[in-house]
This record gives sequence, structure tokens and C-alpha cells, in this order.
Amino acid sequence: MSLLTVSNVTKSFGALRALRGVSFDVHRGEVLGLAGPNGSGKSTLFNVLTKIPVGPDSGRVVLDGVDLSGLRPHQIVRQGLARIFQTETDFGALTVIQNVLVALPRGIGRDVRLYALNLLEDFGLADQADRPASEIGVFDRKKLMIATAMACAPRVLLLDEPAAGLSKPEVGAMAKLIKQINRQDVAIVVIEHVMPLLLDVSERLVVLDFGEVLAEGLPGEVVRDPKVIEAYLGSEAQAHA
Amino acid sequence: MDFADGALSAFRAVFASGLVLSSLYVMIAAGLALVWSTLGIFNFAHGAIMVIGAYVAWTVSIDLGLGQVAGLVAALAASALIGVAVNRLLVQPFLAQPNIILITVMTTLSGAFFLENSALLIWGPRIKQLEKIVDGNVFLAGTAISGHEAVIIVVAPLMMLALWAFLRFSWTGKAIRAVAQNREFAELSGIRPERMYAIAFAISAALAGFAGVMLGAIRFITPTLGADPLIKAMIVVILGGLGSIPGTILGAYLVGFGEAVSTYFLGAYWTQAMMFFVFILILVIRPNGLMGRE
Amino acid sequence: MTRTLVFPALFFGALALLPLMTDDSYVRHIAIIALLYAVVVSGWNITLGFGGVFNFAHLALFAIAAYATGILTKTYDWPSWTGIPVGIGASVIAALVVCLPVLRLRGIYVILVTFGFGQLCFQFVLNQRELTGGNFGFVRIPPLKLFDYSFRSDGGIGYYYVALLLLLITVVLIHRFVHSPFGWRVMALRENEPYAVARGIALARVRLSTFAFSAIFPGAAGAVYAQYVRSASPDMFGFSFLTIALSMLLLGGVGTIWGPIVGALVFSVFSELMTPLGPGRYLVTAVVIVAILRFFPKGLSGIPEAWQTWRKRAHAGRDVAPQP
Amino acid sequence: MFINKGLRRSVTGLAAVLAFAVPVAAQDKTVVLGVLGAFAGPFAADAVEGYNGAALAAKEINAAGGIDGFMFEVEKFDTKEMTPDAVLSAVERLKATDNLGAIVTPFGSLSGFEMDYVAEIGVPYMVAANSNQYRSIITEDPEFYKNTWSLAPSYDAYQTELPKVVNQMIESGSFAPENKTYAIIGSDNPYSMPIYEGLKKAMDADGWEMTFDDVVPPVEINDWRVMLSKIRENPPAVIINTEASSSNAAAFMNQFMEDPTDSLLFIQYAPSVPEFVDLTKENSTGVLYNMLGGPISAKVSDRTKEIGEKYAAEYGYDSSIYGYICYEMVYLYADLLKEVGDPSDYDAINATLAETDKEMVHGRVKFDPETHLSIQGDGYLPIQFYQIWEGDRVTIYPPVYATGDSRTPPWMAN
Repeated sequence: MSLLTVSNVTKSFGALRALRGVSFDVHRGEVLGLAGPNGSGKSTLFNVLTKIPVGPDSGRVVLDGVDLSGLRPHQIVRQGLARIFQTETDFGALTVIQNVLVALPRGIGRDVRLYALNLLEDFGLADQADRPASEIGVFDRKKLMIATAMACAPRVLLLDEPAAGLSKPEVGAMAKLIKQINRQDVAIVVIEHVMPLLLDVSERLVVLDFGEVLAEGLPGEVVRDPKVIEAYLGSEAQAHA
Repeated sequence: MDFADGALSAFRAVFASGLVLSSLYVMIAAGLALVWSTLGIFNFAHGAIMVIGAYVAWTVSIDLGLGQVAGLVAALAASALIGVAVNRLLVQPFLAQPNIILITVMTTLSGAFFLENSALLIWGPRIKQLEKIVDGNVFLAGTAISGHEAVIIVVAPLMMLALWAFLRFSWTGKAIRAVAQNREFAELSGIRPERMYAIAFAISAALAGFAGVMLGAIRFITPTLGADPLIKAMIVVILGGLGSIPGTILGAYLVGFGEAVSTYFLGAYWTQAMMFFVFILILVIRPNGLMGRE
Repeated sequence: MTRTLVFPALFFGALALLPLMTDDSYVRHIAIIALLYAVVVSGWNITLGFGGVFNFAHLALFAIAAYATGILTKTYDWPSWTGIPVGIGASVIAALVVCLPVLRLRGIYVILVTFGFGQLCFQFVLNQRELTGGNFGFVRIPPLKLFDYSFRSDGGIGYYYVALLLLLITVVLIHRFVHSPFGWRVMALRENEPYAVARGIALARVRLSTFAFSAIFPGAAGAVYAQYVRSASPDMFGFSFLTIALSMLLLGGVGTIWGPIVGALVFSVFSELMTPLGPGRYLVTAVVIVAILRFFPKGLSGIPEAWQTWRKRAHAGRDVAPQP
Repeated sequence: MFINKGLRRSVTGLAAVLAFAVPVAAQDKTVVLGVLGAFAGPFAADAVEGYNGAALAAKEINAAGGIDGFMFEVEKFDTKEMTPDAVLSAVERLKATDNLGAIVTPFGSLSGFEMDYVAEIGVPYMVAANSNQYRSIITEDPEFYKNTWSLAPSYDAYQTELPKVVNQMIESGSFAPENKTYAIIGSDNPYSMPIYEGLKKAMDADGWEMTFDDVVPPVEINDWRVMLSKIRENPPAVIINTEASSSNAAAFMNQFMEDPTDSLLFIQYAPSVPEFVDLTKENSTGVLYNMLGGPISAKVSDRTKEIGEKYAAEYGYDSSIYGYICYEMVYLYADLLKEVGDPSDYDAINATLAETDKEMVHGRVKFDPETHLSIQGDGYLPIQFYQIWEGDRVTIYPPVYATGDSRTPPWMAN
């Protein structure tokens, strides 16, 4: 059953058409991989879905039966669509636990601190709860960003390159983490250039190229699709030119 | 008949008045716009530099009696020098800071206070005045204006044109724009950013000094002479929009003619408040100005 | 927990005892004004320091509160104790109005629009001469009176304690703010706006609340100021007033609870001592501001931190020295 | 010199603040005369000239051996940005000053609110401007403000005398209007507005018809042309501008002269500022203005001539009104001290001050007990009308002080 329905979403920046009628579904409880060469519009897609900074030019985004077009960015988050950014982002002046606390919705229960500590425990950050976020390590900051997204109680989580800049063991830990989150009935859309991770966690794969859906299906099949190979090779060729 | 005649003469007066005011604003805003549009820095000391220019011209041309040309040259040199100092002391040391915008507002405001009160200490509180460049009156659309103002009307747009051509066609102008757009890339191309900043500030300040000399002949020179023009220039530059010399010209003529028209229809009484209201309105509706890019 | 209370207790205790040590009215006057400035600047610190919004309308709020208090208690005969609530009300309403355009703007434009708001208020005060006294100012505002006690009696000692009480309340409120989810949201927006919004923080609502909260302090201080000096003047909308307050904030340190307070107190005394320099004191002030920005970006409140780093380094040096 | 002394004071002041105010040892036989005013900013010239005039008088008196051995020391008390708290700080500094004898100043603030606080000190307080503001506060309780006295008169005559002078010009033949119409411009500040309102009433009562009426805000006016074009649409016989800023008024004068109408031009007060003539040059020949509380022309008053020359010799430029008046204040205080003998006996000095009846640079000064202003009118402080002629200021009214006859302005000659 479809939890998030993206239909015919377009976005242009001046003459550049970054997204040209993108449509796909995210099913309840699945991990959907989002692949495509650089500049194919993956991050732009996350931006317009969450309206940070602005929504799509046209097209519809429906989350669990609710049309997101009339909602403001923070309301979309509260509706259950949370994201992480490509680079480690945090509120550096706040402590680790405060980073989580500001993201918690109202009515989470009486002891919010305990709730937040439990959440941090899941990410192995509980022992650093009272340190300023700017002082913890890179991997921890990445995990903190995901933890704060989880604090928003999302039903769909958008992960933009969670493994970027991580060491090999850390990539493995990240894959575990993603699966662990997925087990809590949170659907995940993940953009990733680290292919082993993407293939490891994804149940389905969507490939974007020039702002359009190029292919969609099981990961093993999609990566063997000649169109996809050509798209990647083309961008490689361009990069080397 | 009587009405038509009156309306016509009123229209002419509004036109003449608007043209004089606009040209003054073009001249005052030119330097401010240069630094704002190329380097993204709002120099609150611009008005004070204008004042110093006027005083220096007064000292040289009237107090020492060396004549108008010497006065103008001295004023341009002194204000350019102050511009370089403003850049060196109040802008350069802070460029690396993340909240550079707020910091330069603070430092240039401090610079303005420093210059204004230095002027008070050096030249005293009594008002002074410069000689007009040309004597006599000129009729513009049937309304008399002084010859000096006629010179301003002609010189101001030429000044902007020259500024625009300089930024557009000269190597230095291009280099300044390159630094503004991408400092690292400019540096790779062999441009020295500090130098470009210094040149931009020197030109901007010299323009302020020139405006001060022109204004000093039709207004009293006091240490606070620059405050009101600075605010007007601010409105002009904002109206024109970031990164746009033609926008600044448009802004100046809009403000000048707007002021003249508003004085005629609303009366002088409400015109000042009106200008701030419109200023805020435009900022909210089009934060990047009328001609500004996204 | 108790240790953190030592400094505030000493600070307020010493200030509470000050009138017992001297009854010199000059010292008292400077102290009252310094305390009121500390309240105003602490309030400014909420939008500028904790919120990261370049709000240049803050001193206009102070002036608006002073005028509102003066006009209602003098022209409309409201009892003088309504001064503080009136001042707070006027200031908060004005803050919400100025915040609306700010919601759409960034950077320098925020400075310009908030500064323009102050100028607009200034023009209004000049234009509405019948109501405001025009450019000569509004005079003979009734002094604060509670029951039968006029705060003007006993050398104005009452005003001193009112100002001190205001500052105490200010410290308590800001302390609670800094340690509340609301305060964290405000700081989160300052740290990274898109990220904050992506974590469900309602930008408009939080920002409006920030402005309203920060306006309480100039509102209360403006009212007490008007009732103490018994006058409001359009100069309160001017550049120099703004610059003084900003110098205090920068001197003390932006974004800390005690920085603005220390800054206000130190700067008040400093500026009073410089009076004999005449216009030269503006030269000194200007140099001091630039020097602080250059060499102590965190202001006076950054000095303990710098001291600790220095001491650590010194200690490390000593530990290292005896080794072969 | 002054700064050093000031610094020394401020260092002892700092010590006082830190040690919670230990009284500084009193110096014998020195009387401090304080000048209260803003020594930077737009009103700096007024304050500086008041100080200069007072300092000059004190220097002379000291050189002559002082008054019964008392030597005068004139000190600045800077009201800085003129915000109310800054003004009060200056008053508090006055209060903390040893051997304070009197305050001699053009004005302490624009609104006069400082009077309440100065009254609490009780020190004699002489001012020379803003009569309306000081009067409105003093009349509420003249006894409470027994220390505040204004060497400036009431400004009421500004509202009434103009029609008389115009009529006198018509009689003498220097002005031959085609009709009895006038245009008037007000300036929206508490000083000019009552004058503007009053003049309208006085002109109407005298049978003049108004053809133009506008009020400008109290800001810099760069361009009067739109307003002038409206006036020119229907040229009046008399144009009245009550703009108080000399800079704005000079711009008006110059722009009027670009295309003058056949009208008599009267500008309230502003042309009296010395630089007005420098700025307008030959353009100002023929303009009328008036002044209350200003010095009698040096051509008919030896006193004005003497002070004016001394001032120019000392400072290198001509004094404006406040240099003269503050000079006179110091001599008035010297008289009081001679009579009372004890500078610390404020009550006695105030009482003597209240009884003042003295011929000064601007006429005979005697105070109105109700308003504490100098009495205005025949035999007391005159309202003087001047006409500028080739840079000269010719007094044309009242006849007793006149230095010349009114003439037809050059732009009206044909």
C-alpha cells in the first residue's frame, strides 16, 4: 500500500528544468533507494518534497492521504515527513539532548527528557547527551541528525547521502542503523553514492536522470538495466572530459 | 484657462524640483551603490566622508584661499584616503567573520561617529559654505534653478555612466566585480582581492567627497550634514537593488521625483513619513529592489 | 546548583546595598539609568543575541513605551502604576508589527527595515505634535506613585529599587528562557534556519514570540524611564541612542545572560567618565567598539573563557617544563 | 587646558563613584558657573557660543580681581545626545559640583523639563531661549521655580507685530501692495507653530487675505520649488515663512530669488544667524526678519559694539545671540554676588535675581514674576525688525533703535 505518493512533480530554476514530472510511490515500511548521476535532481527532489526552501512548481505530493501542497514546511514535518541533509547539520550551540528536544512534537508524554535520552540511547549518543553538539565527532553528528529526524516521529524518512564521508566500518554501522529504524515501521527513502550500502538496504530502487525517472524496480535488476548503465557512464564520461 | 495654466506651471515646478533632487540623490548614492553592489557592504560612514570632503574643500578653497579647483582636488584626495582607511580598518579585518554584515554595519557606524565628531573638533560647530561653481540661474522647463544645480543635473548621470562603464569595460572594474562574485576564483586568476576592495572603497569615497563639495555650495556645511543624505541614499540604493548600477539610477530618480510629486499633492508635511513607509513596503514586497536579481 | 547562585546573589546583594553605602544623588542617577539600560539591552539580546535577528527597532520600542506611558498617564490621567503594563503592552504590539515584515527578510534587509521602522515612528512623533510634543519632547510625565508614596521622594531611591527589581526579574526570565524548549527553538533557528524548520520548528510563530518576549523588557524599562526622568524626547529614536545600546551589548557579549548586563553597567560608568572629553568621547567610543569587535568578538563575557584557555596553556607549559 | 581640568575632575569623580562619593576638598573663593548644553550634535553651536560668551566675561572679571576675591570658573556640563537621561546626568553633575554659583546657559533642553530637577538644587538658573516651554512650566508654580529666570522675553510679540511693521512700510512708501494678500508657511515644531498660528490670526484681523498655507516638517528641506510654484500661481503681496532652521530658510531665500514674485518676503528669526548672509549673499538683500531678545544693533548700542568686538577678537568670528546673552549673564551674576556676598546662599541670590532691573545688550531686563521671563515691550526688551541690505542688517523697527529706513526690496523695484 502506498504511504507517500509523488505524482508528476516539476521544478525549474530559471531555464534549468531540474525535475520534469517525477512520479513514484513509497510503500509502507519499505526502504526505497534513490540513485542517479550527479545533478540528476535527487537532492532537489528532497527539497521540494519538504518545501525547504520551496515546494514544487506543479505536481502533487500525498502523504498517507493528506495532500501536502497546502502545508508549510514545519507542518509537513509534523505530518510525518522528515529528512536529513547531505552534510552534517546541527544546532552547534545547543547540547546533544537539546538538539533532540527541540524536534519533539508536543504531547509526547510527561518526561520528555527521558524520552529523548532513550532515543539517543538507540543511536549510541546517550553518554554525550549534555555536550555541546559542536564538540562531538563527525559520525556522531551524522547520527544525531538522524536521531533528531526520528524525534519528529516520521512515517517517511528521507536520507540524503547518510554514508558520505564515513569510514568503511562506519558505513556498515550506518546500514545497520537504517535497517533498525526501518523495523520501527518507518518507510525510508535513501539517496546514496556508496553503492554497497544502497544495494544492501534498499528493497526497491528508483533511478533519476535529467530530472526524470529513468528506471524503477528491484535493485538487482535496475543496476543491470542498460539505460541506467549508460546514464552513469555518460556522466562519468562528462566528468572525465 | 487659469486652472490649466496653474497646472502646467505646477507640473513644470514638480519636474524641475524632481530633477534637481534626483540628481543630488544620484550623486550621493553613486559611491554607496558601488561598494554595496560590488562588495555587498553597506558603508554607513559614507555620509560622514561626504562631510569631510566638503570641509576639506572649504579649508583649501576658502580658508586658505587657493581656489575652487585646488579645493576639489584636495577634497577628492582626502576622501579617497579616508575610503582606503575605512576599508583597511573597518572592513578588511572582519571579512573572514561569518556575520560580516552586522559587523560592518557596526564598524562603519562607528566610523561615521568618529569622522563626524572629528569634523566637529577640527572645524567647530559653526556652519560653513563653499562657493558655487557657476553663478546665475538657468531656466529649466520654465522654472528657474541655480546654475550650480544645473551642473549637478548634468554631471550626476554622467558620473553614473562613467561608473557603469568603468565596472563594465575596464580591467580593474571587471576585477572588482570578479572579487565580489567569487573571491577564490578571482584570486586564482591573479587578482588581489584586498587591492580591489581598496580601489572600490577609494573610488566610492572620492565620489562621496565630490558629492560633498557639490552639496556644500547649496547647503550649509555642518558635521551632521551627511546624516540626511545618507538615509536618502540608503533608500535609493535599496530601491535600485543589489548588484545594479542602472537600478541605483532608477532608484534615485524615483525617490527624487516621488518626493517632488508627494510634496505637491500631500504637502511637505507627510512626504518624509511617506518615504519611509514606501521604503518599508518595497523592502517587504521586493527585498531585492525594483531592478535587483534574485 | 547552589554554586551557580553565588554570583547572582552577590551581584544583586551588592546592588541592593548600594544605597546604604552612598546617598549621593549623582551616583544614584547613573545607577538607575545603568540598570534600566541593562534591562533594555538584555531584552535586545533576545532577538539579536539568542535569536540572531538583526533587529534595529529595539530602541524604538523603548521610546514607544516611554511615549505611551507619558501620554496615557499625563494626557489621559491613567493612574501612574499603569505605566509599566502600558509600556509593555505598547512595546509588545509594536514589536509584533515590526516582526511581520522581518519574517520575509534576511541579513542587511532586516537591519534596514527595522531601522526604517524606527525612523517612521520618529516621523510620526514629530508630526503628531499635539499628542507627542513634537521635536521638543513630551514633558512633565507624572512620577510613579504607589498608594501615597511618591517615588520622587527620598532622593528617588524608590526608582532605584524598581529598576533593580526589573533587572532581577529580567535575569530570572532570561535564565528560564535560555533553559526552556522555547529558548532552544529560538537558538536553533539562529544556528541553522532550514534545519530548524526541517525539524518541525514553526519559524513565524517562534519568531513572533521571540519579538514579543524581547519587547517586554524595553517596554517596562521605557515606562520606568519616562516616569523617572518625567520626559520623553524624539532623540530616543536617534542613531546615537541606538549606538550606545549596541555598544553595551557588544562590550558585554552577545548571546549570554550576564554579558549585556555587565556591558550596560560598565559602559554607563565609562561613558559618564568620558563626559569631559566633549565630542572627543565619541571618538574614543568608536575606537573602543571597533577594537572590541576586532579583538574580543565575545565581549567582556568572553574574557573568563579566554583567561581559562590561557591558564590551561600556562599550566600545560609548567607541566611540560620539568621534563628532560 | 579645559580637557585636562575636566579629566582631573573625572578622575576624582571616578574615585567618588568607586568609593561611593567622598566629598572632594573644597577650593576657596572659586565660584563655578555651569553652562548646560549639548556640545556635540545639531545644537552644538548654541552651547559652544554660550560657553564662549560666559568664559569671556569670567576672564575679564577675574582679570579685574574678581568679585570680593571670588574668582569665576566657567565649566561645560554636557547634555550629550540631549536624551532626557543625559540631560539629567548633566544636572546631577552640576549638583555634585563644589562651589557651584549659578547656571548660565542658552537652554538646558528643548522642552525645559530639567527645570524641575534644577529647582531641587536651588542654584540660580539663567536661560536665554525656548520661552514658551519655560513659561508653560513656570506658570504652573512660579514659587517652586524661584531659581529659574529667562533673559529671553515672551515670544508672543512674534505673533502680533508683523502687520504693524508692514503697515508702517506702506505708510512710509517703501511697500505698495496691489492687494492685501499673503502666503504663509509654518514649520512643525513647538517654537514655530504658535508663531505661525498667531501670525495667521494677526494678519486676518488686520484685513489680509490668505492665498497659500502649508506646514513643513521639522527636517531638512532641500527643495522649496514645488511650494514656491504653488505660491507663484497666485502671487501674494506678502510671503511669510516661519521656518526656524537657518539652513532651510537660506535654501528658501535662494530658491525664491530664482524667480521672485512681486511680494514682500518675511522670514521668521532664521536670517539673524550670521551665516545666513554668507549663504544667500546678494540674494538676501531686501528680506525682512525679526528677533526677540537679540542684541540691539551695534550701530546704536555701545554695549553690543563692545561685546561683539571683544568676542570676535577672542574667538576669531562673530558671536551669535547666545554669546552676547551668556556674557551678560555672567556680569548679572557678578552684580548679584557683590550684593549678597555669599555664593552659596542660593535663596538670597535668587531673591535678588528676581528683582533685576538692568540695561543689557538686548535692552532693559526686568522679570515678570508670573512667567519668570524678561518683560517684553516698550521700555523693556524690544522686538526688533531688520532688513538685510547688501549683507548689512538694518534695524527698521522699533524707531528708537532703528539704524535705517525700510526700503523696497530690489526684486520689487520695478
